[in-house]
Order: sequence, then C-alpha cells, then structure tokens
Amino acid sequence: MKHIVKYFVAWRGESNLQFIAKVEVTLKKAVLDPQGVAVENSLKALGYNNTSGVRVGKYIELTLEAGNSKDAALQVEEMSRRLLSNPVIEDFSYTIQEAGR
Amino acid sequence: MKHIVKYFVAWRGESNLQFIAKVEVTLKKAVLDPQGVAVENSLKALGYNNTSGVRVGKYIELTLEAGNSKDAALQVEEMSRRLLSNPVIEDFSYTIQEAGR
Amino acid sequence: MDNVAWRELGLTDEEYRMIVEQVGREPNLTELNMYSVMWSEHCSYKHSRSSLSLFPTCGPRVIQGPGENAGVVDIGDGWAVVFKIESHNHPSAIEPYQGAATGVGGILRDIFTMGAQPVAFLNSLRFGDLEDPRVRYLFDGVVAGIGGYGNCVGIPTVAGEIYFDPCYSGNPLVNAMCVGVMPKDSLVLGKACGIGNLVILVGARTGRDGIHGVTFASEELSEESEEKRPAVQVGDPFLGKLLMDATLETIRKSLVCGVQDFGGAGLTCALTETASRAGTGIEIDLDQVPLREEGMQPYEILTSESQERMLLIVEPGKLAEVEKVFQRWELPLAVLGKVTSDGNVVALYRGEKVVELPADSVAGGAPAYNPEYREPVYYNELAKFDPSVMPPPGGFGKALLKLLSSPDVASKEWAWRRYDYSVRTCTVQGPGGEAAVIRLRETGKGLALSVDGNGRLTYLNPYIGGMMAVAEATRNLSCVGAEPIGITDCLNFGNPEKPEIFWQFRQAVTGMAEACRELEVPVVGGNVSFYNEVEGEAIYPTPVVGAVGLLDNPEKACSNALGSEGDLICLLGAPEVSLGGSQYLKSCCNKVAGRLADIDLQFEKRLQEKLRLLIAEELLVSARDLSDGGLSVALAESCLAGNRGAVIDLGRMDNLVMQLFGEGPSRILISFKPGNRDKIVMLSKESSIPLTFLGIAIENTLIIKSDDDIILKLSLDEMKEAYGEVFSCIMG
Amino acid sequence: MKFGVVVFPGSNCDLDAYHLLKDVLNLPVEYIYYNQKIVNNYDLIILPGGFTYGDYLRSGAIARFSPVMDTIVDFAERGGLILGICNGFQVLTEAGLLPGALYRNSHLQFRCEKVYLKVENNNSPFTVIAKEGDVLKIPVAHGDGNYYADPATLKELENNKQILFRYCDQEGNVTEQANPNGSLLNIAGICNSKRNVAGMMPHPERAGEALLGSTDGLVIFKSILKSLERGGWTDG
Ligand SMILES: Nc1ncnc2c1ncn2[C@@H]1O[C@H](COP(=O)(O)OP(=O)(O)O)[C@@H](O)[C@H]1O
Ligand SMILES: [Mg+2]
Repeated sequence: MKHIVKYFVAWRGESNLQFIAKVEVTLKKAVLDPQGVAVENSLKALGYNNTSGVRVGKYIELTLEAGNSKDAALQVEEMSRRLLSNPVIEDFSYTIQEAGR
Repeated sequence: MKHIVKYFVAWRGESNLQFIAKVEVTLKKAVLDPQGVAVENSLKALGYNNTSGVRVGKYIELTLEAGNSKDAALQVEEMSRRLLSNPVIEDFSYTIQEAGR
Repeated sequence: MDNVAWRELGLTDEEYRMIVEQVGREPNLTELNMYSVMWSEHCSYKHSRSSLSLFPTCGPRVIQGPGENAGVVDIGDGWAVVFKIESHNHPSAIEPYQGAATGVGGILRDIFTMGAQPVAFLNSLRFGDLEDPRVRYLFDGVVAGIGGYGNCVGIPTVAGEIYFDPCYSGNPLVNAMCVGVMPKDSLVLGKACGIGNLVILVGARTGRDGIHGVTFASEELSEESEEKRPAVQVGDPFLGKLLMDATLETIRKSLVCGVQDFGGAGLTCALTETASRAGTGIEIDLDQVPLREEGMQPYEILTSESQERMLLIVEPGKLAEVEKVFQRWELPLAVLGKVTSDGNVVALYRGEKVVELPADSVAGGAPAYNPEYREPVYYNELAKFDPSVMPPPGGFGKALLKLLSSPDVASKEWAWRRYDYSVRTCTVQGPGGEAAVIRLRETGKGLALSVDGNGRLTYLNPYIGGMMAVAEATRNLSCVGAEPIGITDCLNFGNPEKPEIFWQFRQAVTGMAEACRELEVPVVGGNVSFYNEVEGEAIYPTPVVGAVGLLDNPEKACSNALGSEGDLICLLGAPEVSLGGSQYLKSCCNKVAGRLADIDLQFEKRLQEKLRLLIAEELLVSARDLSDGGLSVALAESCLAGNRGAVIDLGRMDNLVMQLFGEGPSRILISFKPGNRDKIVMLSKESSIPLTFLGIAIENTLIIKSDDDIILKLSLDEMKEAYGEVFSCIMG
Repeated sequence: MKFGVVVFPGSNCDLDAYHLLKDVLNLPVEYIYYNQKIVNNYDLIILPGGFTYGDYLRSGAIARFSPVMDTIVDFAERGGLILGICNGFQVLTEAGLLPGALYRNSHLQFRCEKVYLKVENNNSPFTVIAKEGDVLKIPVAHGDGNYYADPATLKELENNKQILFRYCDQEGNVTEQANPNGSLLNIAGICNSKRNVAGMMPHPERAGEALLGSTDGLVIFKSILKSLERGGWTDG
C-alpha cells in the first residue's frame, strides 16, 4: 500500500495534467485462448482464410491526473499489474497520452 | 457474401505480405458500461482517486495476409464491422502494421 | 544417469530402484517423467491406498466401485447412476476462475467417459476469512469459474456447501462432483481392449498446460524460455460440451470399445491406465498428436494436462463412423496408434522409439506406503475445554442473528444464483434445500443429491467427524425422502508424511468406513487431496461426502420449509447435544474446542428409515436436519424458507444455551398437519425414536419460550436481513 | 403442424424446448442443426438458450453466421413464426431480426432465478391468450440479458407495441428492483414490427410443469398454438 499512498500524495500535491491511458490485456502466449480460437474459426468461415493467430483480450481506457507523463506511466503500470490484468495468465501493455493533445 | 469472395480472391491472387491488426472495441458513449464502472470503483478503492472515465472493451489481435496495407485495412475494417463489433452498442478502431517491421 | 534427475522429479531412490527393476533397465528421461507423474501421490495414491481399502465398496446395487473413472450404481428400470467427486484445490489457489472451471470440466469428463449423460453438478468449497481481500478474490473467482463452466455446458449445479475458516486462507478447497445417468447396458470402461484397435485422441490441441514438477536438469531442456514455462490450464467449456455430446453419441451408437478422459498426467495416464486395465499394450506416434505450440518435447506431449481431450479405443472398421460423429461439431480427431498385445506402452517421436514401458508398472507399480501416525497433542487439549461457561453475549436473539449472519451459516444464494440450476428442466429442488432433487425423465423416479463435510468437527475428532460426514450426507437425503444408495468422497488433508496428519487421515477414514458399513451405503469412488498446507500449516482435516439417493416419486420429495399456520413442529430424534465444536462457539464465542456429541449409528439408521417412511406416507410438510447452529438455526431457516413464523415452547430447561445452540447428530426438525399427529407419534414410538413436541407455525415471527418466559423473539424480516444479505454486503 | 428447434454448437436448452413441445404439449417437433438448411415448412422455429460458440466474443455473435441462419432469415421474411429464448434472443438481435442488443448484466454476474413478467401486449402470436397486465412467473438464467436500444428505437418499440414482456414484481409493478439485469425500460421480451419474430430472455420452456415450480410458460406456447389454429398470424 505504501506505493499507492506515495502516488496519491504525489497526485494531491502537484498533478494538474490529464492523461488518457489505454491498456491492452492479453492472455500469455502459452495460455490457451478459447475465444481467440472461436473467433478465428468464425473469421475463416466468413471467408477470411488469410487470418491467423487471433487472440482476444481486454481493452481498458481511462483518464488520470498526474504531475507528468512519467508519473502517469508508473501509475498505469502499477494498476495494470495489480488490478487490470491477472499476472498469472495475462500480459499487458499500455500507452499514455496527454489529454487534449 | 459477395464481399468476402472478392477479398478472398484478392488474397489468393496477390497477397504475400503479413500484417498484424489490432482492433479495439468499446461500448458506445451512450451505452452504460457496468464493467467500466466496476473497474473504476476498484481503482478508487485501491487508492487511485485520480482516475476517471474508465471504459472496458475488447482487444483483438490477429495476423492477416494481404497484398498491401490498404487492402489489409479494408479487410480489418470489414471484419470489425461484421463480426468483431456490434454496431448497435459498440464502436471500434484498429491499427495495421506490417509484420516484422 | 545422474541421480539428481529422479529426485528432482520427486521420486525417491528406492522408488527409482523399483522402476529400474520393473522396467529391467534404466529409464530414459522421457520415461522417467512418465513415472514421476504416475507415481506421484495424485495419481498413485501411494499414501492413501491401504487406508482406502477400509471402505465398503460392494452392495447389491453397485455395478462399478472404485477403480474406474466414476462409480456406477443400479437405480432400477434398467438404469444406473454414475457419480464422482474430485478436488481442484491447488489450481484454484493459483488461478481461482480457471482452477475451479477446469475442476468442473474434469469431473464432467469422468462421468461421460463412462457413457453416462451428466445431469447435475455439486460442489463443496472452503475459504479463509472474508476480511482478507485475497480470500474474497479467491471466493469470487471460484464461484464464477464453477458457474462459467457448468452454465456453459448446460448441466445444472444443484447443490453444494461453502464454509470459511482462517485455516483455508492460502489453501482453499474446491471439490466438484458430477452425477450422470445411463442405461445399465451402455456402460463403457476405460480399457484399451482388442489387439489392433485404434487409439484415437479427440478434442483440444495439446499445449504446455500444467506440466508441473517437471524441472529438468538435462542439457536439452536447460534453456527453457519464459514461454516454455508451465502454463495454467484454461478450460474451454464450449469445446467441453461438444466433446461430451459427440462422445456420448459414439457410445450410444456402440462405435467405441473403450473411453478414457485426460485428467492429471494427461496422455501418460490415459495410455498406461487403459492398457493396464485391459491387460494389453499400446503403441502410438507422438507426431500425430495435434499440438498448440511449437517445439514441444516428447515428455511435454506425454504429460501435458491440456483440457477437453478424450482417448477412444475404436475398431478400425468403425473409424469412418466415429469421424462422422466428431465432424458434425467440427471436432479435431487424430489416430495416434493401436492396441498391442505385449503389455507395453510404446511411443514413437520423429520415427524413433522414445518410450517403451510396461503399462502395469507405470499405472500400478507404485509402492503403497503405510505412513507412521501419531495422535497430535492438540487433540486431548482441545477436548478438555468446557463450553458450558460460554453464555450468549447479548441474549439469545442476538446470538441467533449473529449465527444467521455468519458466513458459514448465512444463505449462500449469492453464490448459487450464479449457477444455472434449472437447465435440463429436471430440477425439482435446487440449491437451498436439504438435498437437491432431480427427476429422471426416463424412469419417472428421482435422485436426491447432497454434499457434506465439516472440517472443524473432524479436526476436533477425526473419527467422529468422519462418521458425521457420512451420517449427515445420508441424513440430508432421507430428509427429502430418498434412500441413500451410494457415496463418493473427497479426502482433503495436509501432508500425509507428517504422523499427526496421517493420524487424522486414518481416524477419519476409519470413522467414515464404519458409518458406511452401519448405514449400508457403499463408497463407489472418490478422490484424495493431500498436501493442503501453506508454510507448514495444514488445513482442518476435511473429508467431504457426496451422497446419492433414490426417490420412487419425486413429486413426494419433502421440502424444508414450514407450510401453513397451525402446522405442528416437532423434533424427531436423539436429544443429546454438545456445544463442543459447535458453530455457536465459533461464531459467538470465537472458540474452536470441546468434545463432540457421540453418534449412535444404529440409531441414526433407524431414524433415517423412519423419516423416509413418514415422507413416503405423505405425513410431513417439512423436514430439516439439525446441523450448524443446532435447533435455533434450523428453526430460523425453516421459517425463512416457508416465509412463516413459529412459536416454540421448550418447557422447563436448565441449559437453554445447550438446547438452542448445541449440536449433535440424528436430529430432525419436522412439521406436519395436526391431523397426522397420532400416526406420527405411533410410528416413531414403534422404533423407539424420541419425538418432542416443540410448537406450531404462525405468521411472521419466531418466538421461543421456556416455561412461559419469552427468551427469543425475532421477526422474519430481522432474520431475513441477517441471513440473506451477508454476502452481498461483503462481496458487493 | 411441425415445430423446429435449432441446435447451434453450444446450444443447451434445445433439449428443454424439445421436451416441452413433445412430451408436455404432445406436438410434433424436430431438431434443425446449425449446418443445415431449413427444408420443411415449420409452423414455429425456436432458437433455444445456451452458449452458442461459448458466447465467445459476444453472446450470439458467432452463431448468427451459422449456415442455418440464412434460411432462418428467409423464413422470417416469409412471415414464419420464430421465438428466440435467452441465447436465441441474443442470436436474433445479432442477426438484425430484432432491434437492439443484449449485453453484460449491469451487476456483471450470471443470474439464475425466478422472475415475474408483465404481459405488456397481447397483440402477438406469442401472447394472444394472455390478458395485458397478466403476471407470469418464469425463470431467467443468463449473464448477458441487459437490453439496450437507442432512444429512437425504444420509442418505436413502444409506439408499435413491440414490447411483449417487462420485468415486474409479483404484483405486476414494473420497478427497478424487479429488473434482474439492467435492461432499459425493464424489457424482457420484444417482437419485430411484423410481429412474427419474438425474443425473450426468460425461459418459458422451464416453466411448463408444476413439478418444476411454474406452468406460466405455457401461456406463450399455447398462444402460439392458438394463433396457428386461427391460420397463422396476420399483422394487426
Ligand atoms: N477417497 C476415495 N474413496 C474411494 N475411492 C477413491 C478415493 N480416492 C480415489 N478413489 C478411486 O481411485 C480411482 C482413481 O482416482 P483418480 O485418480 O482421482 O481418478 P481420475 O483418474 O479419474 O482422476 C478412482 O476410481 C477413484 O474413485
Ligand atoms: Mg478419469
């Protein structure tokens, strides 16, 4: 919890910038993705025989306030690890962008 | 069905490039997003009071062969509209990238 | 060979010596891996086998006892019921959703493997204290996973039990049970029969799922990348459902001679067990196994636990028809090899023979251990505790509300409304009753199903606790009017190599076995889960009993809900109770200690018989077993179920705490129309079963009096709030 | 008379619908498989509940591209009666045969329970023997039953009286508390503007025998029989 408190304080203190974070959560490569398989089969049945390696994951978009983009990234990294993804079976990646830019 | 046949032919004929498509599907703004609300509440409970506007959607990744990136984009656009999203409640966006680049 | 290899694979030097002797040479690394998984506790039951032989496994109705994928019991009219329970504790501790989901998928396959149409799921769950966010995460994930798989395959989840105690914090228990039915003559066994028959794999592709304990010191595998690391098994209920339907179709059409699911130890287990059971051999080509990942080694292919796969033994002439069945659902099918006569399991990989092992040795050659056992110190210490010094803080009403709102007792609707319990349109009584009741469309009869276990009681006295588990599970069946015809058990314990743990195990099994004998109910299958420990701390010894009963007429099934105002309420059975180990002590006084009430199995048997008779004669409105929380909780629950109140007079009593909250076996709360009173009195007298008149059903309020003093008065709404809203509050 | 029950990969209430029609109502019924074309002239086609294609991606999203669906669309256009139950309703919305969409329950959980339905409109082959305002006790069992349509579509549904059932309490009051999944306007079942295609999240086929707790589901099937006896359904 110490980490969060730190960020929380950081945010209270200095942050006045808004960032849009986009997080993509996917199953780890070695983990079976039944959804991906079903979607791939369906795409092929629809005639898209040129598709392969379909994986279905989660996409999370959020706005956060932070002092600077590095701080924002750190927080998004942390929340992705702690809540947005399940590290036992999932990987995540994210992008951060200042709002209104 | 005609559309697909066209692409299918196109693909048989000329394609030899591999593209990675990443599709993000989100609920339309007007549609209540209960998952987004739940995730936002959890984030706040964890101390991330600086977050807002959380939306949870789907992320689909796939590989496809196509003659060129424009063709690849057309196909991804089409499969997103037809299968990967439901236009009544969802929007989608995607990116295309040549594999190995 | 470097002797590190087998030790790293969990085999002892002595076990390795036995392997060399049985094979007649040193095994290669692939072979050693196969031994490692098959001679693991999980597959070989090496610490439990000799104790399990205490169970009575025969009976006039038993068609198949332990030893196959599931037990089979005759239910008349040419039909049989097939059932088994299995644990998925460790996977659920790591990834609760997938752990529970694959547990359900695994037990489902055990049932349809035999040729039975699955008709119901049950589950028994244990978690730590819900104050802990990680525990809440596990609880929510497990419940979601059970529903996620069961709902999707379209088999109703009709009953279960959930308890909480800090001892399960890092090591939750997830025991899943499945019940199926089939015409007696379509039973298929997991045997690789018929030399020359084809060995076929159907279903999912094989990936690196759940290849654990396989830490290789060899060079070829030393460069294990991140991606090669064993992966959590993920269930695919959609595929599971198709596989079930297609497999059952091949069985109905008599296209297969043997069927085996893939459980722990994957292909290795399926191949060696089917060959060993049939006294045959099998030769397969690993290159034919459809793989999900590139570069999988033979040992990985042979020990992968990828879900949703089945092994079929098929006569060559029937292959085309089998293919047709699986093609309808676009299910992958691969011919791996054939049945041979030499008793060996042989595997080829890229044209080379990588495995050649005697099937009997791999599947059944593991040693059986008789571990040391010793009575733990706590046992006598805790039994000395005198609970009579624990009066209810704040009065009886407050204590009852406290009990009703304790997670152990409170309504589990928050969990079971997430399970589809009415799909298949056969559920006559779903979750929330004493036992679930499903009707059998084919014969018009009914099955009653229940799952029970009490770790706390078993901890305080494993011998009595074991007996209680069997008695309570069967008593629940009798409460709906069903005759118990067989049980399956899941034995969840700590590390059996510790003498105190093995003592718990041995005592519990002895008690269970004795109860089964006295109550004349055979054990036809089960599962043992050892090593339920975190950092050396074991869970309570938790034997769980899944019981199956037969009802001639499901329309006569008795409920546990009070009926109309004016109905009489009585206690049927033995009045002896104890506060030792009671839910009251735990929930209201924060104490787990004391001596348990004894159980008289002969009396229990008579009581259950009489209860069934009363129900068959349609003399009762409701019947409820007294368990956690004793009389007070049973009364409150019956009131809530029937949306009725009751006025109860206990007469002159000295120890009201004991009367209201004490617990003991062989006690049933019944209610009936006043007109049936004489008949019920006569019938209970006939078998010298005490019948105590308690009171009558009224509107809206539960009132308990002792000698004209009102000692407890609670409105239905108060009780409903305490009982019904706990989980929504805690879990959101 | 002939009834058809569609079996998609992953359907699991096909058996229940079949059983109700055949064993409870003694009607001729047969399964129609996902990869077949409809050849017979059915009087009613049921798209049953279940988890077609595991409900992967979205409920009903993949099933709606099954080979059988082309002929089901034709059948609907010819005026044939179609009833989608639960997952069948989801397939019909995905296929565009019914307006709106069904997505994640607002509380995010699967929910299996008895609910009460208020019959909003009896001017349909699916409700013709009911009285408007009747309350039916029928179970739900779904995770994605949250009905959504944009405001214009909702208005149209109301104006055309296409809302057949709303979730209500035991007394027939349409309240937020009685709504098990967050559906807009408590919508539990609707029909198309031609009134020959209907979808509902609750399971009438699970409420067809007293032994199972309710026979209210029979109102729907008996309505269908009644309108077939009258020689089919003509709009209006
Ligand atoms: N506690 C028990 N009581 C009775 N039978 C048991 C018990 N534990 C295991 N068995 C029996 O031993 C056999 C092997 O069990 P298991 O390895 O769990 O089966 P599976 O290979 O299907 O997972 C089964 O027939 C099972 O019923
Ligand atoms: Mg098995």
